Amino acid sequence: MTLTWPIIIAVAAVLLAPLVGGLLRGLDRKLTARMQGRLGPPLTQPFYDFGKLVGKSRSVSSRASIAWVWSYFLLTLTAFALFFLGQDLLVVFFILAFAGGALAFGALSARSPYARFGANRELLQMLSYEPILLLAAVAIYFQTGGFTVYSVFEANQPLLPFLPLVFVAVLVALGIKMRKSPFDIAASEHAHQELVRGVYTEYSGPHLALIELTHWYELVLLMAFLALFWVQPLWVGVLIAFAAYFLELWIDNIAARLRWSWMLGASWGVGIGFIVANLVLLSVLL
Amino acid sequence: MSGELLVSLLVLLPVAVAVCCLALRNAAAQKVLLLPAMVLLMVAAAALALRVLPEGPFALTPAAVWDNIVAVLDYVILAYFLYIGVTSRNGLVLGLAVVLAVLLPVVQFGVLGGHVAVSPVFHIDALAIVMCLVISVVGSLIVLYATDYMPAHEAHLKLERTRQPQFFFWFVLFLGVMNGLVFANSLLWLFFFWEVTTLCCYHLIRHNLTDEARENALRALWMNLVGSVAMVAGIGLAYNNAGTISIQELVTGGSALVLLPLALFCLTGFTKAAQAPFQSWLLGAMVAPTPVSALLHSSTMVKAGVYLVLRLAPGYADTSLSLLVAIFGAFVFMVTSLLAIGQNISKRVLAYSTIANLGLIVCCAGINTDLAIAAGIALIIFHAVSKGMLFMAVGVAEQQIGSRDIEDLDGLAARRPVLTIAAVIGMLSMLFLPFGVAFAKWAAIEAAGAQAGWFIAVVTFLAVGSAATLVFWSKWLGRMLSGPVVETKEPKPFLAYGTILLLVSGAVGLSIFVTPLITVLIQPALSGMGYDQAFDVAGWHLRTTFGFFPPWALFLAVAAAVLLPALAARGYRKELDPVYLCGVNVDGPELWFTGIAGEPVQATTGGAYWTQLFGEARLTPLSNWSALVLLVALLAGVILR
Amino acid sequence: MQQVRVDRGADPVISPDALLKEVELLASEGARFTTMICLDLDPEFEIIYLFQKPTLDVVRLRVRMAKDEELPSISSILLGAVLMENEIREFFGVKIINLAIDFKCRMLLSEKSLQMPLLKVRPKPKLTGGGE
Amino acid sequence: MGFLKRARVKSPWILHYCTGGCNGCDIEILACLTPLYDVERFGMLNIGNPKHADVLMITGPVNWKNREVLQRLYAQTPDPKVVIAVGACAATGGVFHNCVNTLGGVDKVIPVDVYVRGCAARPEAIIDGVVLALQKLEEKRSGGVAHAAGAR
Amino acid sequence: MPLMSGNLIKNLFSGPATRPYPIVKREPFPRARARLAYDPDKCTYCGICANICPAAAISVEEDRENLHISRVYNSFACISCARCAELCPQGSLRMEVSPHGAADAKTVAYSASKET
Amino acid sequence: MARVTFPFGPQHPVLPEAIQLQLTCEDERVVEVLPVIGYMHRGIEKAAEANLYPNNIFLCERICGICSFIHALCYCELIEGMMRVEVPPRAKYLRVVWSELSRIHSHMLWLGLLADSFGFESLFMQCWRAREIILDTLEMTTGQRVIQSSCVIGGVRRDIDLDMEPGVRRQMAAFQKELKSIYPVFAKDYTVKLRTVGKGVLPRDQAWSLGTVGPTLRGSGWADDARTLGYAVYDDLGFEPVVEIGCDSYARMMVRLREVVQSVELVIKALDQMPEGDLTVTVKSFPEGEGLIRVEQPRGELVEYARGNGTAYLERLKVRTPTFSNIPALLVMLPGCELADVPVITMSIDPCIACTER
Ligand code: SF4
Ligand code: SF4
Ligand code: SF4
Ligand code: SF4
Ligand code: SF4
Ligand code: SF4
Ligand code: SF4
Ligand code: SF4
Repeated sequence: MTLTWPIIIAVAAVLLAPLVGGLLRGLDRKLTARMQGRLGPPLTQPFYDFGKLVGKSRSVSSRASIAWVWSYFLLTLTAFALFFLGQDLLVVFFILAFAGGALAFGALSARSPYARFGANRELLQMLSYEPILLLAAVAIYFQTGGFTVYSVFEANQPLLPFLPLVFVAVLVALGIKMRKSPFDIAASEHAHQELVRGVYTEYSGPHLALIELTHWYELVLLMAFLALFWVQPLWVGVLIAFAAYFLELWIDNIAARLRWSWMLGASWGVGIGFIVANLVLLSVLL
Repeated sequence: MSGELLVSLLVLLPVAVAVCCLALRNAAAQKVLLLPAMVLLMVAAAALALRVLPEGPFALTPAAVWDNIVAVLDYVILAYFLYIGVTSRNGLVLGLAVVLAVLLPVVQFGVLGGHVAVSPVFHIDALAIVMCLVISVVGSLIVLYATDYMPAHEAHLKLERTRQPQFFFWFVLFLGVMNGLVFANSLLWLFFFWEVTTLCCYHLIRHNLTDEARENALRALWMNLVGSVAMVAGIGLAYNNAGTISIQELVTGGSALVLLPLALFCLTGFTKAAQAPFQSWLLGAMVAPTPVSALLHSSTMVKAGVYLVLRLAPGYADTSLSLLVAIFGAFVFMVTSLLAIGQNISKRVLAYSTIANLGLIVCCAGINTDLAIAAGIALIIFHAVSKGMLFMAVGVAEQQIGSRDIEDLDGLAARRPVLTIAAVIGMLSMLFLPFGVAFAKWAAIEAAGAQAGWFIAVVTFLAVGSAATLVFWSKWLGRMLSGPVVETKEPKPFLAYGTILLLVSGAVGLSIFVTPLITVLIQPALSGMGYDQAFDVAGWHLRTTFGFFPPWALFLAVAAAVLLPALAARGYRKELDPVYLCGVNVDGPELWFTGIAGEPVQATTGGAYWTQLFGEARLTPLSNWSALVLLVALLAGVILR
Repeated sequence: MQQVRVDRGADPVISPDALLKEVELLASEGARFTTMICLDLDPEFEIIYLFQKPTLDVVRLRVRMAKDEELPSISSILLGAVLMENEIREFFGVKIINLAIDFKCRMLLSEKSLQMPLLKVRPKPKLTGGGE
Repeated sequence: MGFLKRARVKSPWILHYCTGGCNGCDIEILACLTPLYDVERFGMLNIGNPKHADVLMITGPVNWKNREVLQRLYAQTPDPKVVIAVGACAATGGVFHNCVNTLGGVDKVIPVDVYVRGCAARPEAIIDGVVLALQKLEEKRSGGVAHAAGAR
Repeated sequence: MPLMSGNLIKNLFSGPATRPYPIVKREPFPRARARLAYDPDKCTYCGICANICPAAAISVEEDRENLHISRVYNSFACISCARCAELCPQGSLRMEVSPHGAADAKTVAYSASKET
Repeated sequence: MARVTFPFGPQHPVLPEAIQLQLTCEDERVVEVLPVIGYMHRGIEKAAEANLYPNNIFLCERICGICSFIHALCYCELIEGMMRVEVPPRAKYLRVVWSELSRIHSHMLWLGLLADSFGFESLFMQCWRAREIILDTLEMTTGQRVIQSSCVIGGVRRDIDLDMEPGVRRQMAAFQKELKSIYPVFAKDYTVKLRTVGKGVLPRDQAWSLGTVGPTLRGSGWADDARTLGYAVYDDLGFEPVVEIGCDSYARMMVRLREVVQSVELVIKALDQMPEGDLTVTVKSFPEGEGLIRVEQPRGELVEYARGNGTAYLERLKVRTPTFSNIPALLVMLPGCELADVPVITMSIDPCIACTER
């Protein structure tokens, strides 16, 4: 592969992702409100929130925290760019794990009980979804013979018909990453929870804006990963990703937030169990 | 210099220095002796590498009389073990020593018929060079570190009579023996060195002579004796089945008949590498002074175990044994990583992490493809550097803070900035891409994923284990980074800090230059073992048949992502705001709040260990039994085939 | 229809010393603590204890005591009483001893509040802090 | 900076704190979040953390124990911020005007920008209060002079 | 788990229940007690309302020097209990259905008798 | 074991009111709980001695804005009982109607907050949306949404006349329809049950001896409800307490859920049976002597004691609110639970701090 096109795509993705991510979050809030019988905020609300946060004065309770929050952003950006450069999926997920670690480090650095509780739960979340993502990459290798994003495009069949259970498992990971019920244990989007937004407790103003921006990137990255399950043609994958997104919102609204132990059990049982079952079936049947 | 000289230097210099140490009672004199000696050892290792790497394996066979000397020494050591068993009234040690005392003559005289000429006795290929470099460089640095550490340690214990001579005797001896071990091609010689490492380890663990130390040393001894028994049995079987006790011949012979001995040797390797269910000896070894832990965990002892498994890998490639070894290794990796989550003693976390990484190396050997073996070798190198350094850092912290509890390391950055930064880099290098250990993990997962069938289990274990690694490192790492500013001066003993910083830069440097490292060291080692090249190193990237890893680009990105914010944050000079405490902060001191009866209460933020899930009480029996079942399956699978 | 007016004469009046024995007796009959009411009948305190029988009936018990007398806490027998005892100590300055949880008169009031606000007759103008 | 300024009025995050009222106003504030009033259409979120808040919605007459808590929450809220006192008792003490342990209003402790009348304040009145508060917020600049916290 | 789904579907299709308050104002209930209206012309400054107000929102003071009685009503303290409206002998007080708007400063309504 | 000690409140998003729990956790397991209260204390009992006794109705209503009507009712019945005033029957029926409407609105509010405490936001919204129907009914009949100010000594101030009655019935029917869509989610949803069943267990005998009241007590199997004492006209309405035997948060939730259903029926029944007649009797005298009354609030039994001396001012007014009796149960239920369950268990007693601290 020549590098010209991937670089153009990656640059475009990096530039467009905030827009797409922000609109997705806006859609999330709008749809959630509608499901709850409310009018909801305008679609552009996330951008207003972002702009407002940028303009606020900051309150810093630990220097290390602000360093790590920037690292969180930049590392996510790295993973994001790598993905859109068509690179190795495992590398992308490892770097993404580094980013998640940075977020946890930032919260742990703050010495606030709430932030630290949040960070510990964030780590538990990572314990839940990391294996799923790694195994999903392996599953993609099973089907395409390569670990790179590029190889998915080179394969001549869509993945979803062969990896349906893997897709379900990835939905679990997506639910955790999107911080949606029943898995929003570390820092729920709804502020009414016992940890006062956990990892984000000690951040304010521009730093919070940065975290929000990173979430947008993360969201777009995960949606793009979901779209990989059907890239022949690509628009089917995009539709599937949107369907999955809607499904997450739906589940968020029909379920209570569960405890971490349940989350771990569910993601390992459903997530890992499904992937393994799918791989076993695949190697038995083909 | 001639190869012979270099080899003898690498083995005998430490022995000689060790004997000198026993004679020198003065700490300063020891330092004066050890510094040049260790530098010499490093130079010798480098010189040997420069000779072997371009020219190919180097063979050496000492005069036949040495075979006899070694045989006699075997019995001397055995007699000593018996003596220990009797005096300590430890049934297990005694029993195993007796078994060994019966088995060894039977094998040596009955099966082997007295004397078997092995040619060559020493076979020094690139893999041996990798090991030798690790032992000589990392090991030597730890020795230098120990020269700073031990006087402080003894001062802390208020010893009247210094026990440093004994300490350094066993300590330095270890390096020579390890070098011998990795050079040996004759299984009998290997066995001899193997026994000496057990002996060194026993003495180092019991160095402090507390009841606990004695007890744990005995545990280490009997567990390693299990391995010795298996090894002797394996030697007998190997000769019986294949007619040779040369490792090279066994491995390249490819005869199905040697599988059982190979399985026994793997078992031996597992005991030495403290794989479950034998992990308790390594955990118990924590009672020894920190340099011992650093040495055991990084470059010697446990590495001998995985070295053996890796060395034999070509011999059992594409067999069910290989698969079972992979599953076993992956399982140990997962379960010990999970166990580490529940630990609050820093050294125990490090120990579990060591066992996990060794499990990963074992697993790599079991996966047994080019990429996997390459990953295994890379892991040996990177793990030795990072883990040795982490132990050293924790040791210094323990001496200066007076605690090895992770809780007490909370906010270490404010008190010991240099040490903290070193430790944090060390941890990051254990944990995240683009650093070497994670790179090896990446390669291992891709290699395992590329195999079908039962390797799905391996991949699953690896994936869960790798997530668990993330958790236990992160929750420790994150807590050290900020704390209440305390105006204390950080004492920085020169050799201790110097060696730590050297290793830190080593960990980072090797990771950055992983491409040359692969070309120079790992590729020759692979071809020496009969594998193909795992990586296409054209350009600045590492390309496998199915994956892609751009180390330099990643380093640039990650360095920018971590260092720039850190520098910027250092510049933030505004006053810090109090943390969120529900509006009841007490003004002034950090983390106090108004509690019951209007009195100030200090908020504490202890770490999370989730012991009801990951505690030893819950997981250890589970893991031991499962590992035992796997081991039985491993042997049974080979026997019943 | 529930009886609202209270006939004072019908209630047993005891001294603080006899309290614990009476309460133990009631507790052994299965009664539980409902509430207590303190009255500042200068120069005395009258404290009305209300207990509930396993039926809906309420049992009343009155303790009369001098203002500087000590009153034993019944929280060791019926833990439910502990908050109310703290409150009475805080609001009236009744010397209740052996509390299961001691809020040290800072349960409801802050150090700047008017102390012992429900006292009708204050011992001396010893008003600490603000208050309206 | 037009967008930033506009964003400020479009995204008020609220910290709601009860300083000792009767809950009447508190449940009405909560009712504002629910489908029938849904203040999220103005971008309002009820965020439980002063460090994230722009608008402090305070109810209750402020009792002595809560006074310092309120001051601290005010200090922990980053600028620019506005304070809305919701309900009669938050404005003047209301029905608790003669209660010994109350201070008689939020403005005795921290500066108040907007008063919402009523006991309990109706959701409509609370929404009016927010709208007025947003106008005041627009006038304030980021990092503007922090008001010296309260009298007494 | 899917028990909530029925409600969500209903909500999605029936549209939001939100009352678009500041834009469209709902007709208040005729009994609503939202605001106290005062007619100074009917008032005799008898002071009953001041005496019985539970929130002390009204005060009536006699200014002997200037020979007039002033009545001060603090709408910020009023709890809309309507007790004064019930008891005012002149019917000069009455509860209105629409609430006060928000205010950024506390002002009181002042009225005074012409003479006493 | 590493411990985390931290304040949970007074300002905390899951707590609508200011109370502080000083929590100590190991990992996420709560090992110690100390309640730190006083953030809502105003000194109402003292002010009640300084107010004219009829004005205390308005003060008592604002002991707590949620069951404000029942507070007023309790105070009025207490004073009426002390002065031996016989209230007209229609007023008694109206008092029941408003009491039960208050109970419905309080329980719906609580169910919503409970849903919120375990992160079920859409359910919270659904409950509060349904609750608005009740608030509308209250505003329509009394003129105010949450603080009705409709009870006075000697009767009530407002009427549900013939014009209004069909409207109320329509509202109740609409509410019943909403309730039907919410009820099964609470009662049967898998995730709701995961978060409530077995959480905060309060065994039957402990529930009694700790002095708990209301749904907290009834969720542990005691048929103890002050409405069976028959104040107002509960004895004519054939009231039976709702009891659950699960002893956990789920049981307490079910008690309240079923009480909502029951209360709707009570309202309709009261409307059916309501006699014609006056709303108030004139009261001239001043309270004298001692009075003690117990009424059932949404959260349990409210005990009020008053002592009058024949003047317009009371000598003492003592209010023992239900939460005051339920807090000790919290100290028993919380230790040993998970941090994530703290909000659920705390909510399960329906803490009412404003009235606890007065
Ligand atoms: S705690 Fe203090 S104020 Fe209370 S009784 Fe004891 S000494 Fe008196
Ligand atoms: S203003 Fe009235 S309703 Fe609001 S909190 Fe104060 S007393 Fe309660
Ligand atoms: S001012 Fe009016 S109410 Fe007051 S005493 Fe005179 S006549 Fe009576
Ligand atoms: S409505 Fe009530 S509070 Fe308002 S002025 Fe009249 S009596 Fe006072
Ligand atoms: S009671 Fe009526 S007439 Fe008398 S002062 Fe008040 S408003 Fe005027
Ligand atoms: S006479 Fe009646 S209405 Fe008038 S002030 Fe006294 S209690 Fe109030
Ligand atoms: S418990 Fe008390 S404060 Fe709470 S609603 Fe009932 S009466 Fe009101
Ligand atoms: S229990 Fe809470 S919500 Fe209910 S009245 Fe009391 S303070 Fe208000």
